[in-house]
Amino acid sequence: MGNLYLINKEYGENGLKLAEYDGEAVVVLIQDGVYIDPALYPNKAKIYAIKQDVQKRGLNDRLHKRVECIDYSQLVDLIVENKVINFA
Amino acid sequence: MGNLYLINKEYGENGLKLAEYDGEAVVVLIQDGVYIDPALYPNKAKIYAIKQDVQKRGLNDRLHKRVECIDYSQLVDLIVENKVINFA
Amino acid sequence: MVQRSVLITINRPPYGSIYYTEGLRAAVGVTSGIDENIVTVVYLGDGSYFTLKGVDRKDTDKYLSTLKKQGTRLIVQKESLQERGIKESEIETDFEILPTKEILDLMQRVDFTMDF
Amino acid sequence: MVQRSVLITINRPPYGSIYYTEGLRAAVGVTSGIDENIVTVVYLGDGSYFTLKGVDRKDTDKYLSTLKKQGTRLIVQKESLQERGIKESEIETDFEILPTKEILDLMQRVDFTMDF
Amino acid sequence: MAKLGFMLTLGPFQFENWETACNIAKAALEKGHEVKMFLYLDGVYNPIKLQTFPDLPVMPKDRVAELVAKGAKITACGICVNARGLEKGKDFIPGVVVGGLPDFAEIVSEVDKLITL
Amino acid sequence: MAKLGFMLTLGPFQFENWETACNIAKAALEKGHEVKMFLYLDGVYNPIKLQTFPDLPVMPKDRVAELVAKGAKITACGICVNARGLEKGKDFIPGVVVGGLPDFAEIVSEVDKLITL
Repeated sequence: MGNLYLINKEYGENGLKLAEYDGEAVVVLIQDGVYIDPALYPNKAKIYAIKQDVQKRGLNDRLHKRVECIDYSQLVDLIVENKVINFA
Repeated sequence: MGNLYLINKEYGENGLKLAEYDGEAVVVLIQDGVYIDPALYPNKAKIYAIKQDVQKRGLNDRLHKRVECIDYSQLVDLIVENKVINFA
Repeated sequence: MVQRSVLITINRPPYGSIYYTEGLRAAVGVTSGIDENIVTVVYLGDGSYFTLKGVDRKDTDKYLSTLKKQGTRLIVQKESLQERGIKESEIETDFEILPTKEILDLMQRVDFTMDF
Repeated sequence: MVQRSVLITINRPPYGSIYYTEGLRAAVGVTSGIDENIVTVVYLGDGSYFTLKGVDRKDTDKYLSTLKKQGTRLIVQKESLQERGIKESEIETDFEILPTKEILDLMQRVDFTMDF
Repeated sequence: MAKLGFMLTLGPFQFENWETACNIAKAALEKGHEVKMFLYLDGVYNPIKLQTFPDLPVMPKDRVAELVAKGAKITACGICVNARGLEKGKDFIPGVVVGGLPDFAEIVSEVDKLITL
Repeated sequence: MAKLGFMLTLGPFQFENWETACNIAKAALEKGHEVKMFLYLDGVYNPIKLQTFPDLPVMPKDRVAELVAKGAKITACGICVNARGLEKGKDFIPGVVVGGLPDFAEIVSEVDKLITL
């Protein structure tokens, strides 16, 4: 079981700074979290974003290569498989 | 009549960037705006902060020398004397 | 009662808060009085993300088309785009791109400002 | 039902939003069940401003004293203080100062996290 | 004496804007200025008359009532009121009127200063 | 199957958290997981049953009702309800119960995962 960081923009950076030290970090960008500067992504973490949140903001083509889009059903699977670290 | 920038933290920076070009800018920091990094203060502007907002946050001793504390009665006078540029 | 000019800034991005659309509803509302106040809408900071071509505008289209019919200027701050690495070609053509200095000039000329 | 350990982070500064105090009320509440869950409170980012000596704690004192009686650890992130130019001598003695790495260690050991 | 217009878009408790708006408006009224306030979006939650909290002697609705007593004209956006299920404001404190954005447009054309919070 | 606990601290419309919470909870219920949700602070505004807005066929309270229909247990913080003048939740949609933080403490000791929004 790794740690799943649920990241929105307002203070998501606080979570990403913890995730930087976390060898098992999985990050999910939600809401305005999808606007976060990729320079802040933790180096080793797997980064996901909620597809619906990316699409309605028109960011499909602007998304960083490291980010994989998932739907809510996939997010639920990640929640069940990991410990949720809340920053949203 | 100058411009009175009412600045809170969330996106007050947007207002301060305009004030940097504004020779007649007067800035009033309100609410969490009193936490704003002094490096962002416009160079030529007069900077005020709401005394009550500074005091309850325990920032009296940490306030930058350029900032003068005022109460709501003084803020009303500034509002009446200037055009209000809202960023709060 | 007199006709007033109002500059409305939109500072928050879509869709984390409702301001991206309710700011436009307010803009339409301000122009609806008997005196037909004049409005200019300016996107600053993270608000500039609203001007990207791909943004879903289902709930804002009606406000935008009313504003355009009235000749309302919709402006996005050049520096905000630059800071976010957004190219001018990525911006919907409805929006004028203006530098901070010219936005300040507009602000000097209006009666009031509002922020969303 | 079992006893659970919860790490609560407070990320927003006093007093722009109510989270600085309602986060503590929730912390007290979480420990109030029949199973007496265990809570740790960690101040991160702008939340760290709450730990300054001069902050008016009229509306949080009762929660803080309940938490202290229960042996709840109140922690502020060292790096958050440094980034804000806050010296350790400016921090109220109720709060432990810990680096990010040790906060992550605590996070690894708890069952749940909550953010305010 | 000046006429001050306010638009308040946040509700009671959660964020500090309601307090700042009440503090500025109160100071303005006490100096003899006129105050017209428009409650928009979550701002319409502020004047609900049944607010009660054991530890707080003064509730947000009491601060709004104080402004009304000092002569402020306060209007709430009807679309916002109904969207939030507040039944045309039937549970608002006396003196707060439910209207619409045209009322705000009128405030804009009447006042000398406009403050949005 | 897992038990998911939620705490929602923001109201309908103004901020996006209510939507994210409903979307995650709905997906979880459809996968057969259990959902227990605690409405705290402005979160208690979400289930007000009289919400109406001409252009929106589905209101926030309808999304909450959908979760109730799929088996979610939803509790609102009573102190928050009364502070906001919602009269012990008398205008809530059916299925939303008014309780207190001890109920949340119980959720914490029952669930497998905790999501705060």
